[in-house]
Amino acid sequence: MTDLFSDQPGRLYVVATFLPLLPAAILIILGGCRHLSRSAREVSQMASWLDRRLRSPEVDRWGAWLSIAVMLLIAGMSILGMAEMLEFSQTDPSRAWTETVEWIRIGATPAGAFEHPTEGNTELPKVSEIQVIAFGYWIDRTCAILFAMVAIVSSMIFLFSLGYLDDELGLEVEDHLGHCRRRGRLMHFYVVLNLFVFAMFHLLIAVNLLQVFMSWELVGVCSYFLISFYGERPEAGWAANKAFIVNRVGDAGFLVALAMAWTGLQTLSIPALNGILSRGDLSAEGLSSTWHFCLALGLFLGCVGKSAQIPLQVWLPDAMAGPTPVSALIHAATMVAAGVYLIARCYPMFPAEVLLVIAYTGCFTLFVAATVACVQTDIKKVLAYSTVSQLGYMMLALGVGGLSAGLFHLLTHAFFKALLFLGAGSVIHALHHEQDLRAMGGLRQRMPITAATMLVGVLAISGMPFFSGWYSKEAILDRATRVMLNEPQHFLLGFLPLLTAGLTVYYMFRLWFLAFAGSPRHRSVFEQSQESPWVMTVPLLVLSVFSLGVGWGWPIWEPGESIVLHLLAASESLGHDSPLSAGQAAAWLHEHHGVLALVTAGIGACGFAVAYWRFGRGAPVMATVTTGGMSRFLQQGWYFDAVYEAGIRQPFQAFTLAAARFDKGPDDRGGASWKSVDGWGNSIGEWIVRSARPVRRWQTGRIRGYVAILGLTVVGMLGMLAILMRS
Amino acid sequence: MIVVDLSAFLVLSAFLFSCGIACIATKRNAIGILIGVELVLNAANLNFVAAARYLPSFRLEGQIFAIMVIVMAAAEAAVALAIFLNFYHTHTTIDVESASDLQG
Amino acid sequence: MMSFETVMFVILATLTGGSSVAVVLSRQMVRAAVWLLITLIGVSGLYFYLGAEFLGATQLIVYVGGTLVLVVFGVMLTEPGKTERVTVGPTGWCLAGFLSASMFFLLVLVMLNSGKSSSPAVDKATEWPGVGPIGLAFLGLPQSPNQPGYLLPFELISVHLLVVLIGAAYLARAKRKPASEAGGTVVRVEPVPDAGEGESL
Amino acid sequence: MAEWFSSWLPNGLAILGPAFVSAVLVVSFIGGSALLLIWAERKVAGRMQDRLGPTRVGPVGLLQSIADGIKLITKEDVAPAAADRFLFRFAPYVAFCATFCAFIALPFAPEIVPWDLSIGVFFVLAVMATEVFGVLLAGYSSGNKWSMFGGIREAAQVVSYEVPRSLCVIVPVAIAGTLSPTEMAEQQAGFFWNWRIFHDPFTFLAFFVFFITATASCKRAPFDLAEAESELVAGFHTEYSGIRWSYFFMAEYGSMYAVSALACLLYLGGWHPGFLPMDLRDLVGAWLGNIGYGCILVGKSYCLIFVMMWMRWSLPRLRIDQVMTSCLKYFLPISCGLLFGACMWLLTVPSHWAAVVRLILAAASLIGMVVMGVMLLRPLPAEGQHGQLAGVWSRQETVS
Repeated sequence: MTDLFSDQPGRLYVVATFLPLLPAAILIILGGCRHLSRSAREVSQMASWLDRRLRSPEVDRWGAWLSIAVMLLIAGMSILGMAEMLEFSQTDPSRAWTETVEWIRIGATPAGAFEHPTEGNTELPKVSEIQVIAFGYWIDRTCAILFAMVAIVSSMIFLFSLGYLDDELGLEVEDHLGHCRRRGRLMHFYVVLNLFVFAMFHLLIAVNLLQVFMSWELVGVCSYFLISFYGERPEAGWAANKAFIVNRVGDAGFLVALAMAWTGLQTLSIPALNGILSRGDLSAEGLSSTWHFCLALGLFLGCVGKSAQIPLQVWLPDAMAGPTPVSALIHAATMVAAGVYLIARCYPMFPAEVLLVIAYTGCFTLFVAATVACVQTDIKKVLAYSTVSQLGYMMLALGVGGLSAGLFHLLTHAFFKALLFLGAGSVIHALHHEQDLRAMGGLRQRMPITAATMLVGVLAISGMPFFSGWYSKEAILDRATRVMLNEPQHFLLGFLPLLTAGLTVYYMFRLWFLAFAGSPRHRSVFEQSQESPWVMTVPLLVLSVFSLGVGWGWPIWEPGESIVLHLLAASESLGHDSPLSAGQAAAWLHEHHGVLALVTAGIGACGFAVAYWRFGRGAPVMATVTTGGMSRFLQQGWYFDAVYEAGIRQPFQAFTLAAARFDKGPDDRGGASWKSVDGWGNSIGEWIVRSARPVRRWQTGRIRGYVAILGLTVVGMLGMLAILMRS
Repeated sequence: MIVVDLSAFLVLSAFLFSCGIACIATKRNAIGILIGVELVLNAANLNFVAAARYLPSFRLEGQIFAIMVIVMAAAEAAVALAIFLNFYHTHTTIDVESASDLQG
Repeated sequence: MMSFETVMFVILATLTGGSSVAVVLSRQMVRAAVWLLITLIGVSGLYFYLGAEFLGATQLIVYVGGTLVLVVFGVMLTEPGKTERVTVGPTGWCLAGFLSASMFFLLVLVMLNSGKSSSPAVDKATEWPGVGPIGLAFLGLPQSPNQPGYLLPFELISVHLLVVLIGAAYLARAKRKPASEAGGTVVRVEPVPDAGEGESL
Repeated sequence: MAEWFSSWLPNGLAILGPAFVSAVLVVSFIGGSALLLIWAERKVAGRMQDRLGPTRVGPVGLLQSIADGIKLITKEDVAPAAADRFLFRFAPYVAFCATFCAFIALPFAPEIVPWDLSIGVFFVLAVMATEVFGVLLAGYSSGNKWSMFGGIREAAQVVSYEVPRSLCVIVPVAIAGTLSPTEMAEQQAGFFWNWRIFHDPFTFLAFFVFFITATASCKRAPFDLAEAESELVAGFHTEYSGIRWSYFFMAEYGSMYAVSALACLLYLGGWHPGFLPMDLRDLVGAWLGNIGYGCILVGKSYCLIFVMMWMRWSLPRLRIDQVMTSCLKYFLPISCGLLFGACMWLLTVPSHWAAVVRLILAAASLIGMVVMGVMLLRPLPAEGQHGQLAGVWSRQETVS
């Protein structure tokens, strides 16, 4: 099979990208047949036979297994492809497979195309330079590695969601929160999931920004569908809308950047743009540095929207209304990481100033999210805020020039965050949709595997040595502290990450202790919980293995020696070094990196101690949540939602209502008609009618009256004629 | 000794014309108006023929116009009568005063 | 003494004028129609006096034989009830009188002023296009070089007449009145009494 | 005649003089012929019904119509109360004037013609159109329903029959190329096969259609709806009596003569006897020639009038709708067809062929006339079966 792709290995990835569409199409057709046969079952005999066959849950299960099988096939292909890629780019890390086909030809109409050739110029009109948007793929080392990560995580989540959504299999589903009875939607779930995976892969391998933007939107749409999976629940609907709208705000920036790139440089291909923009001065193309700054800022705004950074992070916690595997796949591993991946992909485009902006955004995001996560009571909300915090770390890493550190953290985070979410999912599934930590406690006796795998995840995220989180976080902290020491005015960039590392350990262990340690707080909840089936626990085990071992390298205790980090770092030479990370302080720290490791371990230990002290031994229900002023401030997510609500939505709505009133004019309440546009229109109409009424009276309908008038006018005219002719 | 020439005929047709207008203005009966119209048309015809007689250049056209007018008058009378019949059919009277349905 | 022509003219003129005044003054419609008949015959006589024999004959056959018969038929079919008044009230008469008098006076005034084209004393018997030239002119075969043919008007007017007559026939066809079949009496539509005008013109 | 008068009368009156004389002549002719025709009608009707007709007054009843005339004149002038007096009196004059005017343009002989109009034929048609007005007024003004219905029916019939009649007049006019009756008669000089009737089959048929429609427009014979005794008492002139009634009768007989004279002028060779190759006037001088021609024309007209009377007493009366449908649905298309045929004949058929057809037609009709004459004038068998009428009825028994 490999010789099929021998000459163009990149095509393997293209096939992998389009493969998920196959099960999606099949499921759609199946769903259509089921619907048609159900509605026509009385009418035709064949339809009723088909309906009996299609109605059984087996069909849904069969569809799910098809999707899982396809995902596993893709995972295999991606690993094979990654190996091929690594071997291919062994000598020169920046080598990549790329192939483009002409998609849209926007040719300036050739001069004189429309005048038919006169005798003078017989030769064809000169064709002026045609602008072309090429459609294709560009796969380099980072793309291959991330492609593999997404494939593996997706397949695990596909497998897990079969178990998690087993109650959707039945024909009649009782939705307590949505207060309604409806048909099972598993097939619908898998169709959209496949669609999402296709969009994600396409985003990873896209060569030009327009392709990226298309899959960017498709991913947003799929997240909208999946969040509103439990559509009957009001909060699900609102969350889906919020997510989509906030993403759109970010996409607006992305679109502006796209437009500037096209008008300025007449090309959207990422490698081409990287080549042009990496030179720094654009005087050759007649473009100013502010133009460059705005372009980069636009791109970053798109990523802020998608990766839920500080101004636009409000949608992610609400997105937890969707089913947990969705949160795991989309709102932890893949989609939110797309923003970071895009910046990494177009890293040379970003001037130093924008990188600084990225760094500071990431820094504030990680700190705010961490503080809010500490006071959350809903298990998924805690994980959501921790995701936002970790994304802040990645943005910070990119901001301070640690391209490979950021990407490596993206990779490891994908694994252990997926693990944590799936663990939470299995807990929720076991407790029959109970998500509140205050109701849990002591679950480790009933759900040992979930507890153990969750513990691995918690250790990984809190940066426990020898766990994958430690290697990637160390790489980032190393960069950050170097900046702090090197540029004292940016000390925050170094100090906040260190502080937040401790906070991360605190809220992760708080979660674990509340959920699994101590004695159960709600007897009824505890009674009904039991370990999840194998379909859910196998993915947990696989992911825990990955989140444990992905970061390892030889010698194992040396954080800088992670194999994957080296693979990623090799391609970093492509990007220019950020000024922040150079300087003599960096050199001093290099020798004494051991000092940094000690400092982070100390902070981590403090966090663990506080968490254990408060929750380790099974805290009572009331103690779990402090009700002080500070905690309410944190619970509200630093009042971001309130600010947006009061600052943007309400004034805007007030304005629109006023405009509507102004336009539609006073309803039955009366009021001066001149106030509204309709009023003006109506008043003009009335004025015309009023002025026409006297004229109407002349039309008496009596013919002789008309004749008389006619006669009189003729007499008048003749009189004038006579007078005129008299002279 | 009045010499009979064009102006005499013009005066006569003017007289006919004003009689026609008077008839239209005074008759309440629809057919009275039709008769008035016939008078007016005859006045016009008389002018044509008189002009044809006394102006050599107008010799042929006068008669042709006159014939045209006569034919048109016949057609017009036919249609008018059909309309009056229909009106009589619905209103049982052809008094013009009662035909004021098309008022403003 | 007046020559024979003027005598004939005066006779015919008084005949036509007098009967047209009678048309205006007559109270009953049939009387008006009869006076119109006399007017038309008078006008036909004038045509013969002017030498346009063909036109006189056409006037007789079309106007008197066709149009007037139609008018009389119309009068007979829509016999006004005894109560209905055929003519208008006094104000109507005044207005009509003023209108026609002023019209006549002004027309005469205008004619006399514009009467510069004193007509040459053309002998009545000089060449006067008989039926032949009219027929040829109608068929678009001009006798004198600059004479335009009148074929198109001829065609137009014949088609027009055809269409009008078919339309009139259709319009006046004997309609089965539903009321009459059902034996119901003919409903007389009361005209809406205008509040304002009393005896209007 | 005009020159002769102008010699001794002042110029103004010079025109009036001949006009007056010819008017008197025409009125007297109409009066005389009316009386004669009334007598003839009654005699012919009698003979046809196997009875004698008027015999008492005068040698053969000749004075009978004069006696009637005197009776009518002495009758009291009665008008119905409901009648519209003015119109009632005015109607007969309109009818009579119309017929009288028709004679203005009708020539009796080459020189004996009251007013030789260049559009004589058209003028006759035009004037006869105004006659319908008399009927209408009479019907309307006599105030009773029967006369009203009679008047309207009569008007409808006459107006609609005018159209086919005019078309049949146009056929010979188109062939002759002129509207003046004298010229048309001159063209038919010579032997009887020069008559226009034998010109081509279309004109041959056109004559018969013309004759039928003419009788209809004179309100005679099978089409006499106006005074259909059985239904409308006496039609539009029920209320008339005395001299007014006689005006109507004179109008009727006058228009009968006018129509048949027109037929003779258009189709039957006018004043030419048909067997005299040369011009009569050369033989016996101008005056006698003219009078001779006049007599021939009057004679022919009387023959046609005899045929009308003959039709009257042998054909049943038509219903009003039959009359109208026959006019609109049969006579009109036929006359259009004949006109079209005649024109085509003129355009296409070469002259020698036309002459041959002319001779064939003439011979055929001559033979037809002879045979009919022999049939009619054969002596009837003296005795009839016992108790049966002699004459035609008896012959059928022998046949069966």
